[in-house]
Amino acid sequence: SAPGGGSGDGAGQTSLTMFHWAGAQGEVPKKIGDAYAAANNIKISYIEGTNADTFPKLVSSVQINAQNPLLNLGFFNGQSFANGETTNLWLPVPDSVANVAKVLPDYRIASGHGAYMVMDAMGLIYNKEAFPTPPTSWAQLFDAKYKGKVTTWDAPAFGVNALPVIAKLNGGSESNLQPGIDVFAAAAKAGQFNGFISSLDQLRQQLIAGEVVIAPGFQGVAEPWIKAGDPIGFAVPTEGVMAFPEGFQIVNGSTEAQVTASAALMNQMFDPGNVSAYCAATGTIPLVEGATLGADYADRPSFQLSTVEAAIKLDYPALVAATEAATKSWNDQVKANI
Amino acid sequence: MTALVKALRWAWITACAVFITAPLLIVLVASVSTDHVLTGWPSGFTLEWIRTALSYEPFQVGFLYSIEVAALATVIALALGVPAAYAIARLDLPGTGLLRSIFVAPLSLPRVVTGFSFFVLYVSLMPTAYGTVGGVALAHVLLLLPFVISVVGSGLAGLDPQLEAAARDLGATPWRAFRQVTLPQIRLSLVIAAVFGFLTSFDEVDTSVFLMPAGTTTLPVAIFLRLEQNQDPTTSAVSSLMIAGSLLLAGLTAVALRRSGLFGTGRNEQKEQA
Amino acid sequence: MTASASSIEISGVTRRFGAATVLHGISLTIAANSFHCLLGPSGCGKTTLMHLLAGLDVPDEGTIVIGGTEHTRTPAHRRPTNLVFQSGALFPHMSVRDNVAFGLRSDGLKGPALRTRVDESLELVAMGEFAGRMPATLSGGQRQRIAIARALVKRPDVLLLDEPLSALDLALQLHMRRELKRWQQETGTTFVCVTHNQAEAMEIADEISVMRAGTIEQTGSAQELYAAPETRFVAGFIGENNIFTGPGPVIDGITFPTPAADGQVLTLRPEHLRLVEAGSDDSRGGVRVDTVGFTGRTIRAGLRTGTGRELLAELPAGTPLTPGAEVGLAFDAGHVYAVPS
Amino acid sequence: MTASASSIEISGVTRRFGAATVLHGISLTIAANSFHCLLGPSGCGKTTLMHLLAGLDVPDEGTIVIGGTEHTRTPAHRRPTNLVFQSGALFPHMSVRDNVAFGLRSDGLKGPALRTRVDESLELVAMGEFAGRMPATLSGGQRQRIAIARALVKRPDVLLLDEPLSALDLALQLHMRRELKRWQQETGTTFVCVTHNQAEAMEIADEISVMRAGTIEQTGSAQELYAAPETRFVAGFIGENNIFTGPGPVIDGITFPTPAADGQVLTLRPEHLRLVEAGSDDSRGGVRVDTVGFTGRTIRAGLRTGTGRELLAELPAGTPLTPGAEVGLAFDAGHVYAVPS
Amino acid sequence: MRSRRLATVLVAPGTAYLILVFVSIVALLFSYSARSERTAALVAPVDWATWQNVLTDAYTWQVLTTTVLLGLVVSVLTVLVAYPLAWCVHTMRRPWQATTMLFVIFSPILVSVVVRTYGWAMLLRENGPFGSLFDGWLYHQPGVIVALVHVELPFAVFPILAAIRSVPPELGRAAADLGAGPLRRFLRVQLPLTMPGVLSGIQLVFALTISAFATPALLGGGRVTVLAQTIYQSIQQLQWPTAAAQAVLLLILALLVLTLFTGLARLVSGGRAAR
Ligand SMILES: Nc1ncnc2c1ncn2[C@@H]1O[C@H](COP(=O)(O)OP(=O)(O)OP(=O)(O)O)[C@@H](O)[C@H]1O
Ligand SMILES: Nc1ncnc2c1ncn2[C@@H]1O[C@H](COP(=O)(O)OP(=O)(O)OP(=O)(O)O)[C@@H](O)[C@H]1O
Ligand SMILES: [Mg+2]
Ligand SMILES: [Mg+2]
Repeated sequence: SAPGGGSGDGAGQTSLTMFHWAGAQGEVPKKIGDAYAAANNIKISYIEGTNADTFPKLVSSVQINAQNPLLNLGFFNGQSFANGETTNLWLPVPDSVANVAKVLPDYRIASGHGAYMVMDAMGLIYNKEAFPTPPTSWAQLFDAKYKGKVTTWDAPAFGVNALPVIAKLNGGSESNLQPGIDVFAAAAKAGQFNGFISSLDQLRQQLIAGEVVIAPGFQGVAEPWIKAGDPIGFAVPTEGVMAFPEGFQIVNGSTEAQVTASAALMNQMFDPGNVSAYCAATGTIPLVEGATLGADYADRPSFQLSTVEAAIKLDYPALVAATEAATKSWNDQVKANI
Repeated sequence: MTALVKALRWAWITACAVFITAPLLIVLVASVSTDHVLTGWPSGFTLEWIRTALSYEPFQVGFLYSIEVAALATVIALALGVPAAYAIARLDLPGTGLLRSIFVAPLSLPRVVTGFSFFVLYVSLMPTAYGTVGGVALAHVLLLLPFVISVVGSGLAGLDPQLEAAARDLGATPWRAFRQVTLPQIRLSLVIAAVFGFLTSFDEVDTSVFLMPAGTTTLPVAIFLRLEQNQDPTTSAVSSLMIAGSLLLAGLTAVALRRSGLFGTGRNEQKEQA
Repeated sequence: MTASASSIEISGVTRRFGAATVLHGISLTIAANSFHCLLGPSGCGKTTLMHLLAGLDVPDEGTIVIGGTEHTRTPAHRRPTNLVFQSGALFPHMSVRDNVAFGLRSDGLKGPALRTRVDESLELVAMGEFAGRMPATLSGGQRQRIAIARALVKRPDVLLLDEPLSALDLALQLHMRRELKRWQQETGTTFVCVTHNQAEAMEIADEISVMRAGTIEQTGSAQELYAAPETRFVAGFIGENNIFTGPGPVIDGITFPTPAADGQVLTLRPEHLRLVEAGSDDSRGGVRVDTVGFTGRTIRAGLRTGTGRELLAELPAGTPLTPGAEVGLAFDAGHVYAVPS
Repeated sequence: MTASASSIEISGVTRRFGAATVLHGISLTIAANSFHCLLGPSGCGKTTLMHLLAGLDVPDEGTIVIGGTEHTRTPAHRRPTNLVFQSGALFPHMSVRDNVAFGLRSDGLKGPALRTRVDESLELVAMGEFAGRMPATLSGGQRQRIAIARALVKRPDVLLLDEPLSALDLALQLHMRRELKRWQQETGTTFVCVTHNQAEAMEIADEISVMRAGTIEQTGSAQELYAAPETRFVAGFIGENNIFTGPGPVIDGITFPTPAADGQVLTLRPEHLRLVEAGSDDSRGGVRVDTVGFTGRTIRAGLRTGTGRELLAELPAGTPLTPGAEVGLAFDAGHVYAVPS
Repeated sequence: MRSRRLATVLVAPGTAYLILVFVSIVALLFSYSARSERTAALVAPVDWATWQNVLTDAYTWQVLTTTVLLGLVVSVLTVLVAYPLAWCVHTMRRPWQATTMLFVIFSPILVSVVVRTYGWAMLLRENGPFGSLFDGWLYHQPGVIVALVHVELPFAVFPILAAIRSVPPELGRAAADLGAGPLRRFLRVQLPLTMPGVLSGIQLVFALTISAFATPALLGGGRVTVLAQTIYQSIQQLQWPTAAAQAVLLLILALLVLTLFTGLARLVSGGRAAR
């Protein structure tokens, strides 16, 4: 069969390929998709995966054959949004997706390519024993008190390793990450880092064991750990969390029928009720008006609209453009000294 | 054997056994401990993770899919690799050393590269192969061939070529001579190559990720995706189940092979003369 | 117990290993139903020739015709031949019985018929009770006998034997010679047998070929080779011989009744030498007794002429001899043969 | 070229493989400086005994003393012995030269001294020009010679040879026998040599032990064994013999001058038989000529008595004989020996 | 000659696959690496800029050096552990002991790599079961090496074991008889004759090590970066040309070292290993 959804309506039936994230993050999209497929005689296949693996696959499939993308509709993060923009990967969201009008104004995409639906908040994850009172500032990552007990992600995962945040707080920006790199480099030289991590379970293990006491991390990731009773906490720094928006994109090269179906499906996804369900399942914060937090999160300050509004928002296109050069500097100045 | 040699021998065996099993024991303990993340002595015993692993649907589906892929890939790799290893080892081909290196070289490509390249090749040249069991298996063959060529090749190197000549002289076709005289003598190498190959294919993530169609995953990919989401001992439990399952399988195989003498008689008889 | 006998015609067969030519255009015809022995010094190419006949190797030049059909390039398993390997080449992973049964199984034989044939063949080499043993636990002679049984049991048209009895004691050798001869006559098989044992060749063979450095020097019956060797090499190789080179009539201090013609040497068999008192009338020259050995029936004396040449004499048992003694050498003129050198 | 010669004392040595006992409490003393041959049928335990002497195997019972020192359990590399393996056991990955040099290098020898010794040893076995070859490219006899050279070059106190000449042609065998004997006498080494060739043993050995099924039947000089065998087995094994079992005086249709005592058998060597006209005065019984073979010097005739017993006669060359002829058997009374059965 | 033809027929299917697949991949990688345009399309204008960048990038060379050194260290260490272990297993008298040990040696490859490294992280931790014995190993080079040796041990033990089993015991005895002590017997007879197995083991381990991604990533703590990681990053960044050039570079080096091993093995074994 063809790699993607293909034009695939030989039998008169439209077939659609949708990409969602793994585990709990796939449950709601899949449920909505199945219901939609059943109701509209559409065949939907699902690609379950991570952004890191699926995005390159998608891009190369389109580069090889622009008429036959690997998938038609997918859930992506801000970085992929920006990345796809540069490779002409996305279609504008059709007008028929009326629900995108409900997305918070701060999180709308100017080009109209895709729409953010939820965001995760990146703040500070910490070991409760080392922090009887939660940390309050991003600067505590570099506090000499925690020498050798800090970690973060290695390059080029700058969307999640706090480099852009630190750069911005030190007078830099997404397109000028050097101030941040300087801070990291100094810290690396001083032996601040226990090492860099490359998987979440590694982070969890190190935090529990106390090898690491503080690290930048997502609320959505920490939530299940906290629920499981780990001695772990999530803190919102006074400078604000970093917003990590996530949403849907329709892929260029899909057939008209596929675009139509994708649009209809996407509209359902952005229905405030469905967004609420998604947030409840994944511990993320809705970016769609009318969506409500689940009972679990309703009274948690870090999930409130205020957090969203105070969040540090990244200029993803700028960050993506700067990544290659920043990676080089990171390797030379930070990694070399760790 | 002198007492010193005996002592050294047992010391080495014990040291190696400890070295090999220590990290695996931790995995085993973690998979039956109540702790989500083991950091010290387990705080309690539970079969919860094992149960979760057994009942998690992507694991079940992935397991069967993985078995299919691994079995197919192993069979193809053996069919392609054994004759090649035989020819390289036995017949006077020029440049055999380089040939062997070339057959092993694909193993040194990072799996992402292999996976990505296969993805590109399939999508652009062989769309029908993409996302099929055969397509994934065919890609895995590239990783399995080195085991077959290398291990079987080294097994063949020690054999006396005159024996096959004797078999042919007695009326055996080259194929029969190979099957009845050469194969039994390199049985150990074949089994090893097959097991290496099977497990490598079974455990392959990066290549598979690029080649799996929508809606399917192999077991290791399913494990990988689950780890992205849940960082709990369920994945350790899968490994524990793998060890237990293989132990069972190995036990059965050993019993079967003992009758045909792989670990048994032949060697011991030779040794008695020593 | 019959097999269609086959003659063998070898024409111009040459075999090279790298730069070395091991067989130089050998031509030889072996009659069907006959027992042919190949005799020659170590390294002269006997095994190489056997492998060519068996189809385990292909000649660089020349043809091999067996039973009227050309077989130069026929692979081993399609030839009507079987070879007893010089090295035995027993399958180490099979029991003695399975080794012997291997060839028959290749032909599709099974069940009691197979078993009978195998047992019969094992009995023939007196190894019946070893059927269940693995080759690694056998002695050298036992292994060799299994190798014979394994080839015999196939009842080929042509049986090739490469030094089949070299590891056996004399009693067993004699027994096996008789058995092989009997088998050959009963089945009408053509036997080609490499041996370094001249007694064996002479006892068993209808015809003998003497090889030397990749060529065949002479082919003929035992008597012919013994009595009328065509070359000096054959004269020296078939039986033992003392060979005298030089114009004569006095060579190495020994006076011969007839001088050697140009390009000829004189030969004298050890059993035709007598020792007499030094300087006596009979004496044709003085020699010193070097070594004295006892063979049972005769005494073998190593002699040394004044010029340092070594001679061998085979004397009746009981001849009194002491090493170091100076004696005279005597012989009848009729026992001196001249052959091309 | 000297080595401290060593005597060997073997006492009560037993060796078992699983349930089978291969050596049954063997005791044997071999004098220092002597050339001792072990003779015995295939599978009687000769190789096993050699391995025990070389330290490649350890007896289950008994002791081995070499040169006055107990060596029963000394590992092979610390014994003053070297073994020429029956199978050769050449190192396949080393050239001929490196094979021969291996033992000397183990002793730390290097440079020109090493080279001289190796070359000398290769010359001794006439393999000098093969020094650079790999064993796989050698013929059977060439391999055997390298095995000899490899052990000889070490100049051990005790040299053990397991059928060292079995793959060589007679001319080379004779040459090698002389060389070995010379070497043994010059260096004063103790040689223990397994052979199935009685002629070889008789020519070369100071003393011979006849083995049978894991025991030693008799030890003595060649003459002793030939003339006065102590057992029927030795009588039949040393040289060829016709053995008559039964109360006598008429056995198998042959009339003997003296009857055999209880527990004895009568022996008659083949060379002591004559064939006469059937029914003539000389004839002591009628036989049929079965086979006629020519050995060069003599004719070997296979005979069959009226009762079907096979006899062997060795007759002067030229005796006219046709297979199938009925003839009379004659012999001198003095040639009949009685030995324990 | 006949055997030549047979050889060709036998090598053909495997080689055909290798040519179809491996050569296509190498050609593809090469084509990717010779373009500056970031497209995965099969054809694109040739441009050597990427090669220039990669070859002049000090960081790439540093990572490449780390990768190859890690490969060498791990493969040598693995063989050093594996050889005696294989011998120990070979000399085990009771079949059940040997079978058990064989299973133990096999067991690491039954455990998924992530889980296995988790086990190692637990073991090597400062407050782990061995206390401070392995201080500074975790998230540093030694930890990566230990974990790699662990998982690649079976790939060395089994070929070596198969080779040891195929050496006629008589040869060792002959060497002993000629006065060679245990060490000499090993170096001059046993080792050369088992060299095909050692070669096979060291080649497999080396190839597996330099392509390893997860173990260095998880246990290297960012301090041990191998080329596989860099390539992975380049792919995630959609920098196909860079990834391809790095992969080709790694492949060339791998081939070089693999062939070097063959030559070394031939040297040790006096010409037999490659047969
Ligand atoms: N593969 C080879 N490469 C080079 N020379 C070889 C090869 N095989 C055999 N020879 C040489 O060819 C010659 C003949 O060998 P062959 O084995 O036929 O001798 P042979 O007559 O059987 O001797 P023997 O009685 O000692 O067994 C020998 O000199 C041997 O060294
Ligand atoms: N490992 C073993 N297991 C069982 N039996 C064995 C083993 N090795 C040897 N034998 C038996 O021991 C007996 C003596 O063997 P050995 O090799 O010493 O005989 P030999 O006298 O050298 O005979 P040959 O002249 O045939 O070489 C033989 O019957 C042989 O089958
Ligand atoms: Mg030969
Ligand atoms: Mg023997």
